[in-house]
Order: sequence, then C-alpha cells, then structure tokens
Amino acid sequence: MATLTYLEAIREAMDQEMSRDRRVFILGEDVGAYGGAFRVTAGFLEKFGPERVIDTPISETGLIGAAIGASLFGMRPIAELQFIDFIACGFNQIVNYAAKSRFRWGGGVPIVIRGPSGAGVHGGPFHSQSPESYFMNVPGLKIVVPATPTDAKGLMLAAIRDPDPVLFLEHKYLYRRLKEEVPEGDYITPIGEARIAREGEDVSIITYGAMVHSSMEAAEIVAQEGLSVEILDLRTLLPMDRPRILETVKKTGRVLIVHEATKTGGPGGEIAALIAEHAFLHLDAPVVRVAPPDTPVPYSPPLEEFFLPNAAKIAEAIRAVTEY
Amino acid sequence: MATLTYLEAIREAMDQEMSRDRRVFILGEDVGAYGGAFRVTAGFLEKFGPERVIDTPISETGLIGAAIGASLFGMRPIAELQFIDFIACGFNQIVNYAAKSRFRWGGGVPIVIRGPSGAGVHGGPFHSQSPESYFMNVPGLKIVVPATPTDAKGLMLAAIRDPDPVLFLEHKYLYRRLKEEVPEGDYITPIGEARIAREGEDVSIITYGAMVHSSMEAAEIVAQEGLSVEILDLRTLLPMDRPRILETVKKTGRVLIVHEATKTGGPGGEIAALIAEHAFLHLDAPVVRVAPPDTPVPYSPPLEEFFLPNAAKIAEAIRAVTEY
Amino acid sequence: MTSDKPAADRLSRDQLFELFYFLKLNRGLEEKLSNLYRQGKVVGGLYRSLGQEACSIGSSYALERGDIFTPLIRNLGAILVRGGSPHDIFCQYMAKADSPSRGRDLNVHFGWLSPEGSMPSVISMLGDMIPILTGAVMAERMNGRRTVALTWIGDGGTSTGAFHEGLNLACVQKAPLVLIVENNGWAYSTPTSKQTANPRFVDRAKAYGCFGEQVDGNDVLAVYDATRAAVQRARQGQGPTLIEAMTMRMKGHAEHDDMKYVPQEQIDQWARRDPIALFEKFLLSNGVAPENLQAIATRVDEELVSELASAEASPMPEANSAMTDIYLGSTAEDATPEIVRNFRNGGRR
Amino acid sequence: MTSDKPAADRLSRDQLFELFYFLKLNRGLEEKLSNLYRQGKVVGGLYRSLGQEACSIGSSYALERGDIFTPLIRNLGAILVRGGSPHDIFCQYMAKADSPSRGRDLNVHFGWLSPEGSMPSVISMLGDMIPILTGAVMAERMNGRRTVALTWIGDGGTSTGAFHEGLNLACVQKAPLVLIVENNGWAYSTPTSKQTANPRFVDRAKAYGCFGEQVDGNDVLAVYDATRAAVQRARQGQGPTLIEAMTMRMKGHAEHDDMKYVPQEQIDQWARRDPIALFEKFLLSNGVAPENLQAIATRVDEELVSELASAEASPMPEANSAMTDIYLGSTAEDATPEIVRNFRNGGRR
Ligand SMILES: Cc1ncc(C[n+]2csc(CCOP(=O)(O)OP(=O)(O)O)c2C)c(N)n1
Ligand SMILES: Cc1ncc(C[n+]2csc(CCOP(=O)(O)OP(=O)(O)O)c2C)c(N)n1
Ligand SMILES: [Mg+2]
Ligand SMILES: [Mg+2]
Repeated sequence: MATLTYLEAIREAMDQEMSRDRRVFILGEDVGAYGGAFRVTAGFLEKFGPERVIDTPISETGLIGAAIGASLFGMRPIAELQFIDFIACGFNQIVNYAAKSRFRWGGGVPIVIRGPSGAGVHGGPFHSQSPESYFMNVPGLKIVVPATPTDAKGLMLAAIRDPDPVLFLEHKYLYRRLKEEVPEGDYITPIGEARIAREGEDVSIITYGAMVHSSMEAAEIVAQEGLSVEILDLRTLLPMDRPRILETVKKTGRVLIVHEATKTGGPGGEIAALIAEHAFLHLDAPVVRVAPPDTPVPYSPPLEEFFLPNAAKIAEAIRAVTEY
Repeated sequence: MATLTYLEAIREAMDQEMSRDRRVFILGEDVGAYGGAFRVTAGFLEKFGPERVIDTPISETGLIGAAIGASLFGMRPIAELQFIDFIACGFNQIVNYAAKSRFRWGGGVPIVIRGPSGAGVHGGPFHSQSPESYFMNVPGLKIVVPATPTDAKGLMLAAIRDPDPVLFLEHKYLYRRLKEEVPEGDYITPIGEARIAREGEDVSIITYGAMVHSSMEAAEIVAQEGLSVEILDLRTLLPMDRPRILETVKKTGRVLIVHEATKTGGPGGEIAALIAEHAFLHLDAPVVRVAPPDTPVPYSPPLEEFFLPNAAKIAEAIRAVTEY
Repeated sequence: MTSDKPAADRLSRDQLFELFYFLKLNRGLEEKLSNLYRQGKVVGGLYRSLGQEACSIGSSYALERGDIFTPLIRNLGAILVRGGSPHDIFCQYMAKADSPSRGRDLNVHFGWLSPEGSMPSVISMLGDMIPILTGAVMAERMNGRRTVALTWIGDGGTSTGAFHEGLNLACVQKAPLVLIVENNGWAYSTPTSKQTANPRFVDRAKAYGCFGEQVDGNDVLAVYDATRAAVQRARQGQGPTLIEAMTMRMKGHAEHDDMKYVPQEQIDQWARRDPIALFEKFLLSNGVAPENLQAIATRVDEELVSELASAEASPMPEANSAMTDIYLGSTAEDATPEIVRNFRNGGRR
Repeated sequence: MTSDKPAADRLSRDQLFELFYFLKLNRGLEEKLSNLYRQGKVVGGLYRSLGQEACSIGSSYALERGDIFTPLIRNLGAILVRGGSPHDIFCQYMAKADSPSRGRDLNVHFGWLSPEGSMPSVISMLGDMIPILTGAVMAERMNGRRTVALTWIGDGGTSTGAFHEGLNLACVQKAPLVLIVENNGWAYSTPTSKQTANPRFVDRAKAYGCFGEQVDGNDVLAVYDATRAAVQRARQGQGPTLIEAMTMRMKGHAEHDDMKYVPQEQIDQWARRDPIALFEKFLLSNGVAPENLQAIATRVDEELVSELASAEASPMPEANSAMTDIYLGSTAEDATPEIVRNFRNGGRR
C-alpha cells in the first residue's frame, strides 16, 4: 500500500480507470496542460493525450452537457469543475437532463461531475461552498462525499463505474492535509454505504466530508471525560445509507448531525426526518444539528473560523446531548 | 370584497402595486402582448406600457440578472418564469448574486421571481416541478407558497414590498380552481408567518401550497371518524415560522408533514429537524412525511395520481399516527 | 456524390416521392392529433408544425445510417423520417402505456439508441440539446465513427445560454454537428425583433467560426441540399454548420393559442408559400402524374388510420408502473410512511 | 465635444498626467500587493493585471459622473479611477475589518451605490455582470437618467451563457452598456484557440447587432478613445458597444501560476509593448519633461506607502461580526443548538 494524500488518491483512481478503460475521459477548464487548478489531473495530458484530457471553454453548461451526450454513446466522462461553486452555472443540465434521463426514456447517464468543495481555506463566498443541499431532492442523482484518501480512491472508482450520474464532492481542505496508506489497484468503496469511523456507546455523530475529522477530534477530547462517541461517516448522501444510520441511532439513542453546509435546509434535515420516522422510540435526547449559521461563507479567517463547526463546538454539543 | 380566483388575486396584487408604485415593473417571456402563458399579466401591457411590461428573449439568466441589476438601482422588478421549472436555467443568478449580495457588500436585491409551480395538470417532468428544495439551503432568499387567493394577494403585495429577493411559487393547479372573497386594497400577508388553516386537537398537519387543500379534505374525512386535525399552512418556507410550527406540535403531539416535493431531501426534512430539536419531549408519535416517491413527476394521469399525495393517502396517515 | 449538384437532379424519382410521402405523413399525423385534441383525447397541449414541415423533413432526410438527431417539439416530421412510427407519437400524446416513454413523458419527449441511428430524447429546456449532441458526436469520433448529429433550435431558443455554450464548444471541437435555426419569426408571442437586435441568425455562424447558410425553409429541396452539404462537411471533419431556415409558424404556439398577436398580412403572405403545395407544384411541373401523388396521399391516410386505431387501443399505464429506472435496476421506494404500512398490517409500535 | 478628435489632442495636459498617474498607481498598488503576498499577508490568491493596466484605466477614464461600472479581477485600476482607494483594496486583500466588505468577501469583491457613480459588486461567476448591468441601466433609463454602464469580460469569459444572454438582452433593449472584451490570449492556461473557433471577438458585435471595435489594449489613449465614443453613443441611446482590447497577461493567472504554458516568444514580444512604457514614451516625445513624470511617480509611491500603512494598521474583523445583513436588518441566528445553550446555562430539560 502506498501512502497517498487525499488529492493523490483521487488522481490515482482516475489514472487507474483511464488506463484500464478507454471509455473514461476527462473534460473541464484547464485540466490539460495545467493539470487542473488544484493539479488533480497533473500529468494526464502527457499520459492520455488531448483527446481524453480535454480543456473546454469556460462553459459549465456546455461541458456538463457534452459529458452527458458522450455518456449516452458509450463513454464514461469525468467532468471537472474548477471550483464546485460553478456547478450553479451548469445546474440545469444536471437536474433536468442527467438525473431524469433514465427514468424518462431509458437513456442512462454514467457521468462523474467532480470538483473542489468546502471551506476552511479562506476562499470567500464563491470558492468555499458546500453545494450538496441543492441536489438532495433530485431523484436519479448520486452524491458522494469522501472523507479519507482511501474512500476518495474507492468512491472515485465506484463513481466512474456507476451506471448513473454521480456528483463527487472533493473537500479542498483535505486535498493535501490528509495522507494515509491507500489500497493499491482495484479498491472500491461501494456507493450508498456509510462507514463507522469510530465505535462508541454514548452518542452517535452522523457526519461526512471534512467534518468527520473535526468529529474525530471532538470524540478524542470527550473521551478524556469518559464519553464514548460513535461516528458514522456517511460517505454517500444520495442514496443515503438508512440502515446504518438507524443502527447507530438505536445503539446509542443520542444523535448529533454535523455538517459544513449551513444549518437551515442542509442535509441534516433529511437525516433528522429519517430518524424521526424510523427510530422514534429509541431516542433518549433531541437530535441535534451542529452546522454553520445561515450565512454565505465569509472570507476573513476569524469570520470563517467562527462560521465553521470545529472540534470544540462539537465536543460541547456532545456533552450537552449526553447530559440531557 | 371581490370574489377572485387564485390567479386573479395574483394579478390584482401586481396591478395594484404597479399602479401605486412606479418602481414596480414586470419582465419575462411573453408577459406583454400575450399576457403570460397563463395570462396572469393579461391587460398589463395596455395599462402600464411596454417600458414596464417587458417581453424578454428566452434567457432566464438574462432576465433574472436584469431584474437584479434594476433592483440595485431603485426599481422593484417582478421576473416571471413561464414555468417555474425553467428556474434551473437562471439558478446561478439567484443563489450566487441575489441571495448573497446584501451580506457581501450591502447591495439589497428587492426582486420577486415568480412562476407557475407544482403538478396535477399532466404537465410531465418539466412543467410540474416543485423547485423549493433547491433553495432551502440558500441564506438571503425568501420563499413563499400561497395556498389561497387571499394569501396569493397578501403575499404578492408583501413580496413586492420586501427589501430582499423573494421566490414566489404559484401553484398552477390552483390558478383557476380556487375562488374566494379576497380583501380589497392594501391587504398584506406578512412573509414568515404561518396560518392555522384548521383548528384541531389530535394531530397536526404541517403543509403548504396545494397540499393544504388535500389536507383539509382529509381532515373532513377523518372528522367523521371523530379525529380532530389541526392544519398549519406554512405560507412561507424561508424564513420558516418556527414558533407556530412548535406551537401546534406541542398542542397535539402528533405530526404529519405533507408536501408535493418528492420525499427525500424535500422541505419536510427541515421541519422534522426543527421539531426533533425543539419539541422532542412533546411528541407522542413519530413525525411522518407524506410526500411523493423519489421520481420525476410522471405525465400520464394514472401515474401522476399515484405519484401525488391526496386526501385518501393523507387520511390514512392521520389514522396511523393517531392510533400509534 | 458531389453536393453542389442540386437535389432536384440528384434525388431519384422514388426519393422525391418519399419526401412527398413524409411531408404528407407529417401533416396528416398532426391533423389527426388536432382531431384527438378537440375530442379531449390528447393529454396536455398540442404543438403543430403546420407550414414548417419542410424544415424537419428536408433536413432529416439528409442524414445517413447511424447518424444522431434530436427533434424539438416542431420536428415531429424528422422522427417519422428516421424510423419513428405515428403509432408511437399518437401514444405519446395520449399518454398511453404503449408509448415509448410508457406514459412517463409527453409528446416528442422520447428517444432511442441504436447502431441504425439514435434519437437522444429532448427535454423542454431550450438549447440544452446542443451541448449534449456535441458530446454525443465527440464520443462517436473518439470511437472512430464518423457519425453526424442534427438538431434544431427556434429563433427564440437562440437566446439561451445553452445555445451559446453548446455551439461555441462544438465549433472549438470541430464537432460534426448540424444545427438548423428554424426562424419562424415568433417565439410564442414574441417577435424576432424582441429576441435579437440582428434578426439574421446566420450571422452567428461567423462569430462562432463555423459554416453558415440561410435557406428557404419552405422549400424542402433547398433544406435538403443545405443539410446534405453540411452533413458531408461535418463527416469530413470540417466542423459544424448553422443553417438558418426561413419559415413561418402557421398555427399558434400550441392549439390553445389563437395567435391574435400575428398580423394577418404575415399569415396570408406565408399561406401562399405552403411547403407541401410548393413541392407538389414542383413535382407536377416536372412531369409527375397527379395519380402518383394521389396514391401517396391515400397511402398516408390509410396508414394513419390503422396506426391511430392501434394507438387508441392501447391502455393507460398501470398507476404504479413509473417507480422504476431511477437508478439502473432500481425501483423507487413506496413513499408510504412506515407507520402507515404497519397500521395497514394491523401492526402497532 | 466630438468623439472623432483623437484623445491626444482633446485631453488636456493635466488629463494626460492623470492617466499616467492612474497607470502608475495601478501598477504600484499591485507591486505592493505582490510584496504583501510574498510576506504572507495577502489572505488567499493575488491576481495581477500587469501589462493590462491600460484596458482598465483608459476605459474607466471615459466614464462620467453618475455612470456605473463593475470591474473584474484584473480591472483594479478602474476602481482607482472611479474613486476607490488603495487603502480599501489593501484591506480587501488582507481581509481586514476596515475593508469595504468588512472581511466578508475578497479582493475586488466589493462595491458602492452613489449618485456620483456606482460600482455594483462583481461575483466570481464570469459573465454574470453583463445582464446585471444591463438591468441597472434599464432602471436608470426608466428613471429618466442617461447613465452608462461599463464592464469587462475576458476572452475566456465570453464562452459563458451569461455573456450571451446578457449581451443579447442589452442589444435588444438598446441598453447604454459598454463591454470591453479584454483579449489577453489566455484564460488561465487555456489559449484562445481552445476558447473559440473565431478568435476575433469583435465579430460577435455584428452577430448581436451592436457596435464593435477592436483596439490596441496596451495603448491607453486608443482604449480611451474607443470607450469614450462608445459611451457617447450609449448615452445618445444608440445601444451597446463591444470593444475588443488586444493585450497580454504578463503574469500568471494568479501569483501561484508560473505560466509555464505560455511560449517565451509571446512574453518577450509583449514585453516590448508595456502600456506604461509606451505612454511614457508618447508623453516624452510630445514635449513632457521627465521631471513631471518623475514627480508623478514619486507622488504615487508616497501615497501608496501611507495607504498601506493605514491598511496594515487595521485590525482583523471580530469573529462574530459577519452574522448581519442576511435580510435587511436581520441577524443570522447563532447556530448553537438549543440544548447546547441550555447546557451552557446549566439548564436541563
Ligand atoms: C429555457 C427555456 N425557457 C422557456 C421555455 C418556454 N418555452 C417553450 S417554447 C417557447 C418559445 C420557443 O420559441 P422558438 O424557440 O422560436 O421556437 P418555436 O416555438 O417558434 O418553434 C418558450 C419560451 C423553454 N422551453 N425553455
Ligand atoms: C462561470 C465560471 N467558471 C469558471 C470560473 C473559474 N475561473 C476564474 S478566472 C478563469 C479564467 C478567466 O479567463 P479570462 O476570462 O480570459 O480572463 P483573464 O483571467 O484572462 O483576465 C476561470 C476559468 C469562473 N470564475 N466562472
Ligand atoms: Mg420561433
Ligand atoms: Mg484572458
């Protein structure tokens, strides 16, 4: 097993699939000569040539549309968005064509739409967004949110091979900050399966992406205080792993939902609703969401730090829920 | 008080405001000579002239952008979308400019974006959508969903006068099917205030839009069986009227959430999460969502009928929750 | 074959008859649909292409085996030319179980994928098919196939961002795409003068750096010639062509639209240029016997009668039959809440 | 004033000096920002307009009182011309409390609204400001004001749907909009050849039906002349102008970008055409004494030193100071869950 950063793991997965399967190609802005704004596709142009590593005009609707069209004709396109925030410019193609195509007429759309998501790098309101909530009510779409290099690789392989459109949200804060041993070769993280990131008895934290790591830190802090925290890393937001969510809820009876998307209307609502309907009798405390306030992501470091959940804020919520 | 249909009430409100306030104007596709695809602006061109009733090219990004720009310079634009489904084509202007502008630099964006929403008229996947979930996680935006002619008028007046961007979702199924006495003149329904549509003791239904009427029917059905149902018509989805939601929950201890948006990732999640956090100890039964399955809106009448919640389905859910 | 030779000389007598057949079939089909509409049998709206049939027939007739096309609402005729059946279209409009979309979507919102030639389904959002078909033929090219894609856009649809992003990308990619701008002067009630400050849509071709040509959209042979030349260029790797076809929408946007907003003179003037009448005149003046055309008309009528009969015989779809294919092999979960299901089964907590 | 008279003759000596001052101020400000960047004091990225300053200065200098403009990332110079201060820009880049956005947004992402002239804030999504400024001047026109709006778009930004929908709408509306297509040959690492099949962006003007002109973007007077003529036409109600300014980005997309992808010859060739050196040469050859220009350069340095000092003295924003202005007068709710708040207060259920 090689030690890879989160970013390298994504690169390795795409490299592997492109080497294995000639149907796979990449298109996006500056993905070729430059290797992408974050260098995720560095070296791809040299290795796979300009026909499979395509620099497009600045056209999110155009490039996502082209990916859809190519996927209908046997290809497995990966569309890179320079920053995930620009997905708003290609929104219509995703929700109205890609997601509905198979249902309407049988045309499957096996595309991966990927890009750097999330805050923590002082990118300001337009380079820090967590766009998952836009898509939680879009049947036909899958949304994956890897938290570790291993899952970044495993989910990328799964996403490329998936017969349906997958939104692959890479957390830019984790790109180079996370490093771990990653299984070589054909390693798949199945889409739709959450992962117990930490076993515990007293409280369950249901989370995903970068917040998995803040939650792990928080669990360490409260462990000193004798609290045992279980952490469920969702890994996939659509379709959600309901059984594993309910399992951990039933085990601990106390639940925190932690995400980086702002609180109102964020993915936490769906999770809370699932729990409310299916685990009502197992709850010993209110289900609590730890999430940013309802504002755009502010730019200045002190503002952004205040905005984002962190280990201390999560630890405090753990204490409150356990003492409830 | 004049008897107006839901559609006439919207028209009257816009007509009144345009007559009262020269800053108000309308732009959209075919809103002029044709009076809009649903004739909501019929007669406006003749009355207010082409400068204030503007037929635009087929450009949702263009016309919403123009509305934003005009609003920054003292106007109160109303942007009509021919069908709300096309909002996906102007999505970026709404979430990235209109909603964030005041926060980022102080530029308030008092626009109304309105259009025919919802299913029930066999419009198929692209003329039947309920787009509210796309916007539930967008701080800075307001979303109103009138269920009655009176609120259609009251909320339109409130939306036009609101200093911030308001998404006004008109339910096309109600346009001509609903008629009632509507207060004349300056009648305002405050944005952010839900309404008790029916008082009851045993179960609370939290709903909005056309589903308010299906819920009322259902309440009548189960009333025969001795069940007393309270119905809360949210009227505004953003910002949500948390106090009134919690009040009815605490009153009955049993909650149904009913909406026309598909179940997973729909607005019901946010409501369930609010209840979970703030009314945990008052619940006597699981919070239940009655909503369509996770598919696009199908076209053929039997399919669409199966897809949509109706009085019978809601009544059955009421019985289940009360007997729990 | 050289493309400078005009269609009239190049096309065989049988091919000319075939064009006539499709023109009549297109119009006859729509007339039957109008009857169904009046009988309340059409579910939803009906959108006619009366007067524009040549834009659909002449262009799609220039495609070859394996080529790709996506019709918009007024290109129903192209579906017929490319192998779609009136039965399927009747079923779509009546929301029947036997419709290609099984009642899930309406009118021309269906499609197929086949080595014979594919029709990726259109969606309502105008302009979106341009980038999608660009990607389709990019994929074909990557696979060593010289497939060409054809689609249409209205004068109104040219104003969309998707039109711009798609055509620009197609031009940069030298994609084998043929785009027909069907300029019928109106977008619903909006005249071209409110759609663009330069009504010559063919001028867009130069801006994007592709071939451009303006043709009489009511002359089926002119449309065929222009499209055929464009298809050949595309297949040879010379990139996209934008063809502006001048025509007129002789009915309202949809059946409910009385198009009061259209000046009567404009209608009268175009009425004299009906594409089918013009082509019939051409054929007769070129020595075709009236009996031949009559025979074709009769054949069209007979076919439509039987196709409609079988379509009317189709049942409506089963209420719960639209729960599949959300993901490959998946079925959407019954939305009934768990406690309601337990309640049904007499179960309690 | 007539617009055919070239700027060189029309502009007073003081105005020419003012142009020189702004060019120097623009470049000097960015050089100071580069130092701050190297010192790690810039929060986030730094985007230079080195070599393109004339496109911002010459154009914005042609605006008049009350006019509207929105700069993109490389039009920082226009902010200075229109009354923005180096202090504000330093503060923006250092994310300080005293920045116009109070640390909420970055670099040129701020704005103001004033009868003197307004700068609606830009957002990152390229192209979006074109429809927005179109609406802005439509509003001004409705209110009887002859306000003109100016904005810029890069060669890359022309590929966006927003560019198309916005410019087309502006042309249909004959909106008083001046759009400068700043063609610097590159969009990040993407050459114009991969952005469009027709690199002559001025050809877009004809397609949309507006005025078009191509100018040397490194000649501040040529940019001024073209913009001034366009502003006059716009104010007279003749509608939009698209000005293609030919220039070159002499630094990477941002400071982190070494632009290895740019051929050295291209850089060398443009290095000989530095807009400030060219203008200095012009002034000297027109009898301006070197001392005058030296004096301006010194004044620029002194100003920047003091503006930077005050900016550095600004504190960072209070952590909780970005909770307001979600809606007018509203403050976002503290996201702390209720039970955590109770817990803090020692409260239980
Ligand atoms: C993006 C988008 N916005 C709005 C509509 C609603 N709409 C459907 S058809 C139509 C008019 C189309 O006019 P044109 O493109 O000229 O085609 P024609 O009807 O003349 O064939 C409009 C506005 C749409 N389908 N797509
Ligand atoms: C809609 C959109 N997509 C992607 C980006 C990311 N992006 C920022 S600048 C840039 C390149 C811009 O090139 P150009 O328009 O030529 O301007 P220049 O940098 O040359 O001044 C890109 C792709 C963006 N800002 N907006
Ligand atoms: Mg038209
Ligand atoms: Mg550029």
